[in-house]
This record gives sequence, C-alpha cells and structure tokens, in this order.
Amino acid sequence: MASMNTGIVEQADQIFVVLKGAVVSHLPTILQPLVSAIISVIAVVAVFAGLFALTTVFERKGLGRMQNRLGPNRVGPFGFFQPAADGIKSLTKEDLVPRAADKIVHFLAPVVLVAASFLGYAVLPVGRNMVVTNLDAGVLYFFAAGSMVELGVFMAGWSSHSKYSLLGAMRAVAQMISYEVPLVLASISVIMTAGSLSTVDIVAKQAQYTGTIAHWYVFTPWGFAGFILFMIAATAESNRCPFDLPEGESEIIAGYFIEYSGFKFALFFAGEYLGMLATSALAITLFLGGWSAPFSFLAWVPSWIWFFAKLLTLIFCFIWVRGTLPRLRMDQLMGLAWKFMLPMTILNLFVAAAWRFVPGGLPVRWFVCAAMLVIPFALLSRGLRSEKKLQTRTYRFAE
Amino acid sequence: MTILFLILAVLAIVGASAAMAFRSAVHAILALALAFVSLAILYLSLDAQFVGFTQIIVYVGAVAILAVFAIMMTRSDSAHHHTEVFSKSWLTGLVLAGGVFTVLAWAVLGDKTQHAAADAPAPVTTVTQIGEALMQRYAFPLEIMGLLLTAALIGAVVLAMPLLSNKSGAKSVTKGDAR
Amino acid sequence: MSATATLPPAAMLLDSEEGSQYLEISMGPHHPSTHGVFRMNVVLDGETVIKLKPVFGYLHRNHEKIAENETYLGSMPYTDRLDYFCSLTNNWGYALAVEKLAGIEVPERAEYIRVITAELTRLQNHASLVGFLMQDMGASGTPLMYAFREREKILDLFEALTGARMMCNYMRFGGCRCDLPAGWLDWAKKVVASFPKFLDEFETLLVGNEIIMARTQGVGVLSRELAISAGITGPMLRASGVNYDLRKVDKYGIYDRFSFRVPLGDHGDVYDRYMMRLLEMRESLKILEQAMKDIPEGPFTDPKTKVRNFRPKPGEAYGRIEAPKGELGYYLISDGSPNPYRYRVRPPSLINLTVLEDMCLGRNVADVVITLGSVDIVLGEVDR
Amino acid sequence: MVGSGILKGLAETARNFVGSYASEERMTTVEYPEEKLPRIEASRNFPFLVFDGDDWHAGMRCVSCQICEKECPPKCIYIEKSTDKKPDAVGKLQNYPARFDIDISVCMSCQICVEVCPFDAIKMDNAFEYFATDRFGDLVLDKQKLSRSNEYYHQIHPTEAANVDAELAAARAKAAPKPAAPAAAAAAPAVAKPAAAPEVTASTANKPAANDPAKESNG
Repeated sequence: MASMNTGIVEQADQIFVVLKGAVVSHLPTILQPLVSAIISVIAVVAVFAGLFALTTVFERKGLGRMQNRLGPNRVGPFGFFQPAADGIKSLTKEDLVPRAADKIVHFLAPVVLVAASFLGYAVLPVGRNMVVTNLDAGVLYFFAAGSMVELGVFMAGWSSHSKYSLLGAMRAVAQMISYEVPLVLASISVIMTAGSLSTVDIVAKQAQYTGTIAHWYVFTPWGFAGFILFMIAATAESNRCPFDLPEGESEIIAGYFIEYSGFKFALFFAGEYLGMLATSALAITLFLGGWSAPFSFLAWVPSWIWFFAKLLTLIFCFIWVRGTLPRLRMDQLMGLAWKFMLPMTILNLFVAAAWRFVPGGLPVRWFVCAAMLVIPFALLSRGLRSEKKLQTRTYRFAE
Repeated sequence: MTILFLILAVLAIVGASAAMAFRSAVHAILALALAFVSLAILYLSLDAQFVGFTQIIVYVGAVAILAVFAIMMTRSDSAHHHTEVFSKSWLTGLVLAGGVFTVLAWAVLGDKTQHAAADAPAPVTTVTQIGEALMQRYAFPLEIMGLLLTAALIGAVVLAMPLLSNKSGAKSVTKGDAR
Repeated sequence: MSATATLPPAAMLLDSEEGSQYLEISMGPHHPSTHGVFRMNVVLDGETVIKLKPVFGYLHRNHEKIAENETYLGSMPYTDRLDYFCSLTNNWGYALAVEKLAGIEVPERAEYIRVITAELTRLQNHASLVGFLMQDMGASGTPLMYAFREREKILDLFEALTGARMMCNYMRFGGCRCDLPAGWLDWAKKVVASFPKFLDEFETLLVGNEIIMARTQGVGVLSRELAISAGITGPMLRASGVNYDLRKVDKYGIYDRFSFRVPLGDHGDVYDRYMMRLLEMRESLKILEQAMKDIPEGPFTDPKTKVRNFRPKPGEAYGRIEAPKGELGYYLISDGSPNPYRYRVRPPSLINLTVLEDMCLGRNVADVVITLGSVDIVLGEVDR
Repeated sequence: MVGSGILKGLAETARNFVGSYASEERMTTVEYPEEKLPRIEASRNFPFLVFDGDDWHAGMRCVSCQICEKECPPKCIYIEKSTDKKPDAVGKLQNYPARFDIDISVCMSCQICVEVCPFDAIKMDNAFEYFATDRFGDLVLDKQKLSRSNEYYHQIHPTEAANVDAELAAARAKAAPKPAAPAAAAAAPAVAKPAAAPEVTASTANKPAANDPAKESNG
C-alpha cells in the first residue's frame, strides 16, 4: 500500500519529466538531445508566457479588490480571458514609430528586452528534475542574462528620441545598476552557505528536513533578512511599485517605452512581468527551497505545484505592495540602494558567515545572528527619529 | 563546434569593426556589446562558464552601460560631427594597435601548452576551483587589484566632491528652499 | 538662458554656463499628472528644476464676460463650472456677493442648509484631493478609490437635494432653490456618521507611511512670508502657519454659531498641506454634526426676491467665502440693469498656483508633480 | 521602528481586499448595464415638454411665452410662436409653439427654464441613456421629440407632478366658471406661479428607492 502510494506520488511529481522522456525516446539518438532541449525551452516559454497573462488578470483583479472595485470581469468567466482580449487589441493597434526615432534600434529594443527576460528561466528549477539546463554557474548566468535587460531598456529610451523616454531610460538604467549590487550580494550569502552557484544544488541543499521542518534558508535569521533584502532589490530590479520610477506615469508618463505602441508596447509589458516572475522564481530557488515542501509531511504534493504555488504567493505580494505604496523619489531610491540596502546586504553576508561559525545549539545561534541584524536596524530607526526624519508631526489648532 | 566558432568569430569581428565604423556613438556601443556577447558565448563554447558569464556581467552589464550612460548624460549628436577617417591621430592609433597585437601574439606564441591543449578536452574548471585559486595562489594579486579599485573609487569621490558642494550651495540660494 | 514657453520641442536643449545642457520638457497639457489641461514648461538640469513656467488658459471659457451678458440668475449655473468639484461653495460665494449687492436677507434655515452643503463639499473635495495627491505619488489608485467611494455617497446626497451630482446650481439669491427633501437629513446624518470610519482607515493607510513622509516632508516648502505676500489662501496658507480662515475671520453665514478649530502647520511643505486637509475634514465633520442638530424649520428662501427680472440697484459688492481650496471671491458692479456691469471671480486655485515656481525650484520632477498636487487646483477655476 | 507605517498600510489594504468579498459597504460597485441603481427622484438631465391627455400636440401645455428662451443661460432653446391659437392646459385659448427646439448639445441641464416657466410646461427629464448617431441633427430635439406625457412626468417625479396637477386643477376650477373672461384666466396661472414654484420643489420628497428603474429607458 505504502509503496503504491509513493509510486503514485512519484508519478505525479515526475509526470512531465516522464512525458518528455517518452516523446524523446522515440527519436533517433542523434536528435534526442536537440529535441529534448527544444521541448524544455518551448515548455518554459509557454508556461511563463501563460503565467504572464494570468498575472496581468490577477494583478488587475487583486488591485481592484484592494481598492474595493471588481476588476476586469467581462471577458470570459470572471474576466479570465482578458489577456486574450488585450493581446488581440495590442496586435491590431497601429504600430507607431516616431519620425525622429532611430528605426533599427527602436525595433530591436523590445526584442532584446524580452529575449533577455526569457534567458534567465533556463536555470530555474521549476520542479524535481525539471530544469532546462543545470549550469555549474547557474546563478551567475541568471544575473548575466538580467544585465542584458538594461541594454534593451537603454535602447528603447535612447532610440525614441523623446525627452520623457530619455529621462525614463536614465532612471531605469541607474536604478537597475544600483539594485543589481544588493540583489547579487543578498544571493551571495546563500551561495556562500550552499557552497555552489548551481541552482539545482542550492535547491537540493534546502530540500532536506530536520524533524519535519525543511532546511529553507528563509528559516534562518540571515536567510530571512536576505530574503527581504532580495525581494526589495528584486522589486526595484523589475521596476515594480514602489520603485516604478522609470515608468512613473505621473511624472514621466511611461518612461522609456512611452513612444511604443501596439505589440511592441505589449512586449515591454511582458518584459516587466517576465522579469518580475524570474526574480521571484530566483528568490524561491535561493531562499524558499525551490520546489521543496516546507514540511516533510507535505512532501507528497508534486514539486512543481510547490514551485508555482510559491511563485503565485510572491506575485500576490508584489500586487499587494503595489496596491498600498506610492513610489519613492529618484534620489531616495538611490539613497535606499547605496545607504541602506548595500550596508545591510554586506552585514547580512557577515551574519551568514557567522551563522556557520557560531557554535552552540540552535537557540544561541539564532539569537546572536538575529541580534546582529536587528540592532543595526533599530539604531537606524533611532537615528532617523533623532533627526526628525520620517516622523509624523503634531499640529496646533486655532480656535 | 567549428561552425559555431566561425559564426561567433565573424560576429565578434563584425561587431568590433562596426564599433569603429559607426558614426553614432550609441550605435558603436551597441555593436561593441554585440562583440562582447559573441566573445562571451565563445568562452562558453570552450566550457569556461565563469569567464563567459562574467564577461557578460562586466562588459555588457557594466562597461557598455557605463558608456551608454555617459552618452545619455551628454547627448551630443556626434552623427553630424564629420571627421576625416584618415586624421593625424590615425598614425598613433596604428602604432598602438600594432603594439597591442605584438604583445598578444607574443603571449599566445610563447605559451607552450597551446598545442598540447588543442586536442585534449578542455579541463573542466568549477567555480570552487576558481575561488580557491583566487584566494590561495593569487591572493596577493587579488588584493592589489582591490587596492587599485579602492584608489579609483576614492579618486572618483574626490573628483565629484567640489561638484557636489557646488550643487548644494546653489540649491540653498534658490527661492523655494528658504527653509 | 533663454527658455521661453513658445519654443518648439526641437529646441529642447539649452546650453548652461558650465557647458552642460539643460533639458526643457513640457509637462502638459496632455500629461497624466497635471490636473486637467495645465501645462508647465520645466527646464531641467539632470532632473533638477531650474525654471518652471506655468502656462494656463487651455480651459478658458470666457466665464466673466459671459456673466456680464447674462442675467444674475443665469450666471449661477456657470459658477458650478468654475471649480467643478465644489459647485455648491461656488454657488454660495456668488449668492453671497449678489445678496450683498442687493441687500437680501437670507432665512435661517437656508443658512443652515448652505453650511451643511458647503461642509459636505469640503469633505469630498479634501478626500479626493488627498487621493489625487497619492495618485501623483504613484499609489496605483488605492487611496483615490477609497476617497471616491466616500465621495460617491456625498454626491448621492447632492443629487437627491439638488438634482445633479456635480453641477448643482442649487443656491439662489436669498436662499436655496428648494427645501431639503423628506428623509434627506437622516440620510445625510448617516453618511456623516460613517465618515470618521473612512478617515481612520485613510489615516492608517497614509499618515504613518514612511514612503509618503519621505516624499512629502521638506518638499515644496512655502514660507509664511511668501505665502502672505503672494495672497495664498485656504489650507495651503494655513499649512504655512498663518491663522486665516474666512469662516473665522468673516464669520459669513452663520459660522459664528459653530465651534470648530482651524489646524495650522509649521513647515509649509507638502506633508503639512496634505495633513491640513485630513485635519480639516475632522473639523468639518464637527460643524456638520452641529448644523444638522440645530437646523430650524422655516422658509428656505427669501420670498421677496424675484426669480425673474432681478435688477439690483446700482452699486458694487464683493462676496467671499472659504471654499475648500481657499478664498473664493466674487466682485460685482451693478448698473441697475438685469445683468452685471462687471463680474469678476477671485479664484483660489489660480492665486495659489502663482507660487508654484518658488516651491519647485531646485527640486526634482517628481517633487514638481506632488507640489502641484498639494496646491489643489481645478483648471475650470484657474482658466475660467 | 522604520517600516511599521508601511506594514500598517499593508494591513489596511489586506483588510479591504478581504472586506471587498465580505462586506456590502466596501464593495459598492454596481455593474451598470445589468444592475441599475434606483433613480433619484430629484435628479435632472434634459428638459422635456409636458402634454396632458393622449395627443401630444393638442395637450401641450406650452403657450410659447418665450420666457424660457430668454432666461436660458446658454441660449439653447429656440421658439417660434404659432399664428393660430389652441386651448391650453387650463382651457383658455393661447398660442402654441410652431417650433420648439432644444439643442441638447448646448443645454447644461441647469433647470432654470423649469424655474421660470409660469405654465408648468417644461420639466426636467432624468433619463440619461441617450444616444445619437448624428452629431448635429440628432442633438437638436424638436417639439415632438421633446414631448412627454403627464403620466411620464408622474412616473419620474411623482411628488412634484402631484403638486403641479393640484395647482392646475385649482387653476382650471377658477377658469371654468367663467370661460368668457379671458383676463381673469390669464392672470390665474401667472399669479399662482411665483408663489407656487418654490412650494413645488420644496416638497420634493426623496425616496431613492421609489422609482422603478426598468421603465425609464428613453432612447
């Protein structure tokens, strides 16, 4: 009975791997690696493009609910075919290219952006044995792919020959460069602890259990702080609220893609969401144990369900934050990156190292490491209060 | 492998030549980025993952973007600025290029291992090995590089300092900021 | 430097003394944050504003000249369209000026109705202003939607009373057009009673938020001296620490009967200005509660005043009220004919806007947007 | 601690997110074409001309006195007097409008025509679901398009209409005994009106749920 159960669980878990294997095995041996790769790539592109479509509906409905509105509910059941309508609309719209624009670069920019956004998915394990390619330097590859996005953004902003798009591109590039540093530093703490740059290895390290609790890095003080810092940097990296200055519509209208219309605009939109999904997926891989279950008794749920459940949860957090917060100003954004995020991530790096070397039982280690993070943060709060910054004011009244 | 190499080599050379030939600085940088990417893929095809990805992060993600940023800040329309291809600095450039080529050629030819390595499979270098090499055998050069970069950073701050204080001084006299 | 508003977009780069170039951008009239068809020609050094030139007039509708060719009553619906968020206070200001001109007494019940409608107007104006300000800050519409949810309730009240949600055209010389419908007062009491809950939520969402504080504190500072010398009025003046509220100064209508306080700011920045609005809403609620309790029975309009052929004796009058945006004044000269010889509006929005450049110089583009948002303008009133 | 304000804000939006599923008070959206709010009685949109009885032309109350034309602030009314006469609502022979046009692209729904009309002939409609396919012709409504029956008036403004009917009945009673004395009859509505006008609107009872929204489409 028990073995049969595990058999079913195993099958459910590996169903996609087995399916792919079945398809590939019918082919001649020479073609097998190529077809296998193509199938994986198509699957990843299809799934995440679909997830992008789904996210747009979720976002609009979620934001609507937070604002006591209904959100889109006209196309299809509960409005879930809205992305199809949006897609058709953007395809049928006129594709405007400004006369002054640099036509070739203007055309290439969305292509580069979306292509670069998709590259990162190659190393993200979406389930047990489900990864397009297991690179030895996987995390490094992810960041390399991410740095290509900046080039696309710049190309879009510059080639449009519009003042607003230039401002937007300047903002976007500055922001993405600045936040790449804390993003990488926050992940280095994980790399250091896991001792590997391979995403598959990192997940495998976290998919172990002490008692019933998994070894997710987010369950450690440095992991938790690192996760928060990583998510803040990821929000900035994917230009999401409250760091959506590059496209801040009340200031510079739409930023670097203001001169794009129709499907090219949709590509930029897709690029933003794909970036958000990719960085969320990396956060899951690094801190939330990838496809692994949080408790050992939940391990029967297929690994890919865990991955996508975590992904959707993080996406909801993005939407939630967007529904609550206004955006920062450019100098504050930079200040946050260099004066808060950078020191905190470096500190977190030290804490991660200390976690490894502080002896003693779990509670002592926990306490020491948590204190190392909380005390500087508390001091920062106190410093701000003494400078009367970021404080509510009391007002006088005239009778 | 050879086909891939040929494509990448052509791309790299075309990119590099285009970077020199384009009149528009932005186009030149984009062409340069193409050359960088082709080089990075070339590294990857040689199983040098770390170098390849670092090439992209550093050269595409940082160097090209930095140049691009400088262009955005100034935004001088160099497209209208016609200079002769054969100028006086051309000779200097040729001498410099020749010098660089000689040094590189000497280094490549002087490497005893190259003929032996051509047939044997490339040794798989893991990130761990690179890290260990950097931290043990090459620790001193690494530290010196760090010192150099720190010096550059301090230099940049020193250069920017008078500009910054000017800016804040100018700000305080503007009308709206009286308090 | 020769930045002029009329330069075509091609001439966007201007040489500065240091050899770097300034960027001149035209924010508006088609810009998502300019509150209507308002245009700012902004010269930027990087993202720092070094010159800002407001350009008005895209919504000019010849309001004053039209009024000089209309009967006195005929101008009343046009006043709705000045500050279309607060048509009832616009009506009141105009009615007050005509009443002064013609020496008309207003019955007590009408005065109470006027206070109630004016304070309801203030509530919905301030709530949506804060919402719009947050929208300018990039808050994805959430505070704005909450504000509009509450505004909707007040607009329903207006519709039931006056027949229209925004273009109320309700006040008449010597009173109001009609009495409160049956059950209206209870309905209004219910709305007013539920409003503090909304304010609490609003404050939880906004007041402690570090990002909002970082964005607004110390931004767009308007000094007390400049505010006084530029003739700024309304919450914007009080945010700069000047105790000047026409409801207290003039005690027009029956405002001397209510106990309420006037909040005052000390810094004069965007944060103070938006807090003024939040605090004033609380005070308005106090006035509303008192007015709804005390409202007497009686005539709602002065029966002696004629609707048609209304000809005030020659003379002039200036009637002013504390509109939600500031001092709204109407200046009228009568030559004894059925239409005014001169009709002039003192719009708070326009005059509060005159210090925009002073508040924005040396700040960022993002600060310009929220500073403009905190001024609280409606272009219908600015351009008339 | 820095960040507590942001967390409070997040809690607030979460409360609204959940609340929008649970509480009517938060989710106030009405999905318009399927659901409609009860029409508010006092609400006004564009003017219409009231007629009594079944024949719109015979029963038209308007006597083309042209007061509304003069008083209309944006001057959107155009009236031509008839050369012949027909009995008006009170039964007296009066002129009637040979032409009565309202350009509703100019009309600003201010209700001043209603206030100044001494014959209770022009009233405000509250139907808002208009459409037009022609920008010019369709938006100028002639007297036939403007005509609505007294029953329709009762439907949309019941309290107000009842008061008007009572006044008209009184005026008719006054006029009926001596139909030969036109001076008295002419004076009756004109005198009655200024005093009555405020009273009409004054007692406008407001029950938002009183109207049946289904009956109001007015294409």
